[in-house]
Amino acid sequence: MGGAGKPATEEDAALRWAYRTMQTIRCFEERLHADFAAGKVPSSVHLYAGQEASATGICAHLGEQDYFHITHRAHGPAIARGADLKAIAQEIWLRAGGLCSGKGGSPHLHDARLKLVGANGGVGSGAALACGSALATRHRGDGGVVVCLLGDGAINQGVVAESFNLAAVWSLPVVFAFENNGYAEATGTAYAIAGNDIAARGAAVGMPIARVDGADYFAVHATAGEAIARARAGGGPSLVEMQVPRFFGHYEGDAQKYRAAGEVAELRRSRDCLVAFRERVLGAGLLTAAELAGIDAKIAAEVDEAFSTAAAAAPPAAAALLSDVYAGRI
Amino acid sequence: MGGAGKPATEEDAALRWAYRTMQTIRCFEERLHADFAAGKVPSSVHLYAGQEASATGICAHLGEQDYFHITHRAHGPAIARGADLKAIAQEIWLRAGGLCSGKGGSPHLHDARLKLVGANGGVGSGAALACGSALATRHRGDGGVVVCLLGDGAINQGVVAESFNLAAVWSLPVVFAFENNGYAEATGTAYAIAGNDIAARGAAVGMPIARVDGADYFAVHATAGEAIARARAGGGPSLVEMQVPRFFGHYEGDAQKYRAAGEVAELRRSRDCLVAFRERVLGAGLLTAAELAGIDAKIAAEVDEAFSTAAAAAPPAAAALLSDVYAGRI
Amino acid sequence: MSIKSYRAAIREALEQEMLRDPDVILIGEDLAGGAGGGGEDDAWGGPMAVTKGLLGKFGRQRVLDTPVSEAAFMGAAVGAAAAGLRPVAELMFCDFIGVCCDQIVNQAAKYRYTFGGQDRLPLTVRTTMGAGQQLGSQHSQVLVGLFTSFAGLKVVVPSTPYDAKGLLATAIRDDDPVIFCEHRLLYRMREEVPDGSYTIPFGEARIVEEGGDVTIVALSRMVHVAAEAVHALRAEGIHCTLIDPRTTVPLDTDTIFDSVEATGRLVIVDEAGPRCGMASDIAAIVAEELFSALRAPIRRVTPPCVPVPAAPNLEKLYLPDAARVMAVVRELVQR
Amino acid sequence: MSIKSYRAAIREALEQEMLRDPDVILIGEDLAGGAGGGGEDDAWGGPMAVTKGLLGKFGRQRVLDTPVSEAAFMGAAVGAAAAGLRPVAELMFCDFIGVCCDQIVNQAAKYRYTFGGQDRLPLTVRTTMGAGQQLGSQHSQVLVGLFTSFAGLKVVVPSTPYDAKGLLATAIRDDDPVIFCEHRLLYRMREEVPDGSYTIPFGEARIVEEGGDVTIVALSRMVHVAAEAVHALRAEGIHCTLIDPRTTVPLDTDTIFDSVEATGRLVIVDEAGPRCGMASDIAAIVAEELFSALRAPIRRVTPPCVPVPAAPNLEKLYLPDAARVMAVVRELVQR
Ligand SMILES: Cc1ncc(C[n+]2csc(CCOP(=O)(O)OP(=O)(O)O)c2C)c(N)n1
Ligand SMILES: Cc1ncc(C[n+]2csc(CCOP(=O)(O)OP(=O)(O)O)c2C)c(N)n1
Ligand SMILES: [Mg+2]
Ligand SMILES: [Mg+2]
Repeated sequence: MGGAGKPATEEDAALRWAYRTMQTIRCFEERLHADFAAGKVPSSVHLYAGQEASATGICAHLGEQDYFHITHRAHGPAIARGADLKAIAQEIWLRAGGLCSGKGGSPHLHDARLKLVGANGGVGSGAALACGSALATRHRGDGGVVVCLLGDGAINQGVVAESFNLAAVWSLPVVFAFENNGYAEATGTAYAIAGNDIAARGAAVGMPIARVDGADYFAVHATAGEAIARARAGGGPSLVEMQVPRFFGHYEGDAQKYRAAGEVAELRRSRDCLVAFRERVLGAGLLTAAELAGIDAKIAAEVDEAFSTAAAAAPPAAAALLSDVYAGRI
Repeated sequence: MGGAGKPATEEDAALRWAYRTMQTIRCFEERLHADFAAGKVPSSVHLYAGQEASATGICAHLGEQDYFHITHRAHGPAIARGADLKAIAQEIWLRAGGLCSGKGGSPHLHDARLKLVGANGGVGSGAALACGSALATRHRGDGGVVVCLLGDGAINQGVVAESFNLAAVWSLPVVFAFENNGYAEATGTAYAIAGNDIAARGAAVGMPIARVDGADYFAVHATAGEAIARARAGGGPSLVEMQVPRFFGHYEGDAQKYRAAGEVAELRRSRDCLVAFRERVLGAGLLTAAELAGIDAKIAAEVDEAFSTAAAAAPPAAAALLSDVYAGRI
Repeated sequence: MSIKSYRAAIREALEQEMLRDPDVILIGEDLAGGAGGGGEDDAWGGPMAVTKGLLGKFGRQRVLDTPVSEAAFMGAAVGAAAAGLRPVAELMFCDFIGVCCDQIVNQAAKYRYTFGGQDRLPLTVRTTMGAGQQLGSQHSQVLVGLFTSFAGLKVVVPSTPYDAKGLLATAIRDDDPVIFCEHRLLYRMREEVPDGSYTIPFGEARIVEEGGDVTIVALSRMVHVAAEAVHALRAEGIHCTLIDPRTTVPLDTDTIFDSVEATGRLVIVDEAGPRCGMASDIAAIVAEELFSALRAPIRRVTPPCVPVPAAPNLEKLYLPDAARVMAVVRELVQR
Repeated sequence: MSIKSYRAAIREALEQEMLRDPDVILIGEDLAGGAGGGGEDDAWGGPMAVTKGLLGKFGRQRVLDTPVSEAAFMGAAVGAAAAGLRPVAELMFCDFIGVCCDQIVNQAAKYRYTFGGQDRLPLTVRTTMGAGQQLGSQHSQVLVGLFTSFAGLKVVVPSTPYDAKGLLATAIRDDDPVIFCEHRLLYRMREEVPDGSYTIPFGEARIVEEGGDVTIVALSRMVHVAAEAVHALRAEGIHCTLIDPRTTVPLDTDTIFDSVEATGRLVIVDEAGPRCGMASDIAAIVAEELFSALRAPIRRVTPPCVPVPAAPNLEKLYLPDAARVMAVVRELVQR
């Protein structure tokens, strides 16, 4: 798996998959931003643009048996895991055909078949759930690993600290992958994280840690790969901290006054994972500009189709209000 | 303050206070152990014997404006803070004259006048409350500090991790003082604390940390003194980890099968803070054996009196059931 | 006197209480926002923009932004209250009680009693609640019943700007822990509100409408839903008394009893689920204490027993509306 | 068939379900005890010695001792359930919901619904509750109403060894999150219990006594308090039906309705506080659905609205007892 049918053996296919994935996310989010501004999106959304290399570099390593726990900033990670673009869009539009049948919405994208585990409402709560997925996959002995995405804000939630310790005590195959985008809502990490060092919190329970530029796909790919391989080999949990830029607000509608003037422009200029990726693959002659342009065009069409499908799709049937509370009868 | 009327200026008075405090705790707990075994104690108790140097070495530094947050293993810390022995005993006996009028019981010893803050039911919860005391004393500008006792088990509660961070973010005058007695209930720290390093968790938020032999009164006194002075001077929070022996079970009635054969005997032989204290002060000629024996005898009588007072005291009046729910009318 | 929104009324109460008493401090996430960033300091003024402007007036010593650490900061608020301050802590969504439940229901609620009455705990927890914004199951709950069930807490559910301002002042001056539940859909509601400071006593219900046929008790935003029903029913010749208890602890049973005594019929409209919530609570009290006055079954109008769905059409079906209230009232008067 | 304690019956259900299904695992604090120490491995066998012996039979891979980290291990249990295991997580005291509330009420309860029905969540949370051991305000609560109020959970309150064993087997095999509430004062209760495995369906109340004058619904340990009252009242010529709902979600309203239909009088005996608990819940349901059958006020026998005091004399006053139940019943039959 790993999304969009990547054949993991071929180097350039893998590169193409990575580019396609990141570009799909970017295109999806930019388009969503525009549609939101135009009043076309009927729900609250947190955009992932800028952070694409993180989920993509991780998902490149994940197979069918692996779990990927994501956060409220869900669209990009869901795309990277290979969830259906139309189903994602429909969930954002709160339609019956959405990933969660319109009951969850943008922050709760979840696809059980893909072992893509959606965010629950509490920041950081997923860290504990991830320990449970890890218990299960180890119990089955299927060689699975679990990657749990978390934001910088989550490092200050108690359950995350507890989960670090529990994962280490039980030596679980889980990687806590932090996307440090500098902000939890309107508050900067320099204020909220004493010591301003996410990885150090992991090191305190004896976990291996790594820090990586999350705008560099290749760096993320290498670092996440190492942590995932360690977990898969029975080496227990570890922590990866990725410094990522966030190109939009905390949620759409956020005036972002807490950011310095020009901050986003500068990030877009100097820390765009797609720009870096293109430079690298073109420079090394791995892919051609024409290939990339072809991919871009195809993606634009796909996103277009996903959005128009979603906009036109039917809402959930009234009966859905009462279904899915329990698996059994009650 | 600092309990039992210690005149803080005189060196030997301070020593006498320390000895008297530790010996009072020991005598109280040993006697409680015996009475419990004899079926005379009408409530569940967690004994502090072995850990005396910790609370005593800390309380030696605390004045009227300072807060001392304690845990369910409450008797020793309450005594060290100078709470009335009879009121403590009566609370354990759940009498009207108890520190909490019989409504709290042994784990909840609390004396608001002394800024002795009793444990709430959740392990570790006090860490957050301590941040609040620290906010208040800083708000008043009265130079107060807060010491928060916590057990090794508490290090794995999320709220403790959150409180470390919050205290550091707000630069609060609080010292997190961990009594590592090797066990949380029946589970050893070697299993429960990944990395087996409590202090490292504090260091991860950038707090100064210190590790000290909690069976050595002088070491605790020096180390705690440094942390408290730092907090008082506006230097923010810090963490002190004290290795302490626990001479009895988690609670009275605990068969302690999780301990190695002879473990307690060996601890009593090699890590008894009172033995070490006596050796040191006698060796240095600071106090005489006769003086100590005189203190011991006096304490035995005091504890005796406290216990018999408690046993004979009246239970709360029936009306107490409905009082103290609210401060105001309802 | 001027027209103020529910949001502005709350902000004004905060400001006036902070001016009045230097021991009033605010604690919460992004109350100001902007800490640790390179931009403006009071960048958000609260997740719902309720505290906007207070940073500039009172500074970071009294408007304390926190990390995303509800357990720690709620506990700190409890500790600060016990130590003599009057903290107002903001729990962004009441759903987040999930991560600070211990501090509220075990510590704040039981502090005074457990320690035998030694302390006062003048803590106010401001929180928001309610569905209607497509925020789904974990950002839409109404948990008034949960708070009410724990002895030691007082619970306030203002339905109007006027009440919000006066009740918040009372809450802050109160010496017990108060959970002040703001309904997010009411933030833009506007009405005449005095400019000066005033208080509204706890435990005094507001009679919104008077009528002799049916008594309706409704809470928070449901007061407006019920009011809509009451007005429409009047055109049908059915006259209801509509009571807004305003606080659920203490609960003004006198006002409810007086009305039920007269009407013999009771409908309770609540946005919480049907099990063990305020609708059940009030129904049980009346069925116990005023049985002989009842001429018809006590009816509860609540959402069904399901989590809150995100899709707008489902959410609309989930929420009680005037039509449902009217149907229930009509049925009752036929008995 | 043999005489077994409530504790032993629960242990037997755990063991039999673990033998039956390798995906059943246990998670909790000191379920075995002894980890990380130099002494015995199964040193405690659970804080209440319920899981004693299971470590030896199933090993540390299936009996998972945890640090004092309820939020993490409860979340792990939720995650493991969603991922296909059948975890039984032990929350030592239900009061500790304070530190893992999110995992239970926001995550376990809403997982299936929020994600549109994609998952099953076969999680059982075993917890203990109740006053009577002088443990004070934070180790004595009964929070059945809180659990019941959150749609998505099932809630079990066994009052006897037989019921405990059969209901726990049902809970573990159930595909939804179940909160299984054990009353600590019942652990030593003994009665005949089958040795083999059996299940008791959820939502089927047990009729403990039959009588035509008054219906009493009682939960958990209060079933025994009520039974004592019922027996004593019989000598006075007052005949009561005593119903133990056994599960509050689902709630067997049919059995309650049938009885109230016949008696016209309802008393509910519950150990939780009077506000928003099961007593209110059942009273409200009956006042709504069976009003015309009622001949007298619905009476709730609960503790007063205060935290649980530690002193034994106060705790005794706090708890409902047979005398109080009898007084209420006598008063009702006079109406
Ligand atoms: C327990 C809890 N507290 C607060 C919130 C409100 N909230 C939603 S997102 C967010 C910020 C999270 O920041 P971070 O973890 O850095 O993720 P990011 O949004 O930057 O991706 C907050 C505080 C919440 N959902 N849950
Ligand atoms: C949140 C919570 N979980 C579990 C318990 C049960 N419990 C009471 S004391 C204790 C062990 C605490 O160990 P530690 O912090 O080392 O303190 P010690 O007893 O050794 O002094 C536990 C788990 C509790 N009171 N609160
Ligand atoms: Mg962030
Ligand atoms: Mg310990």
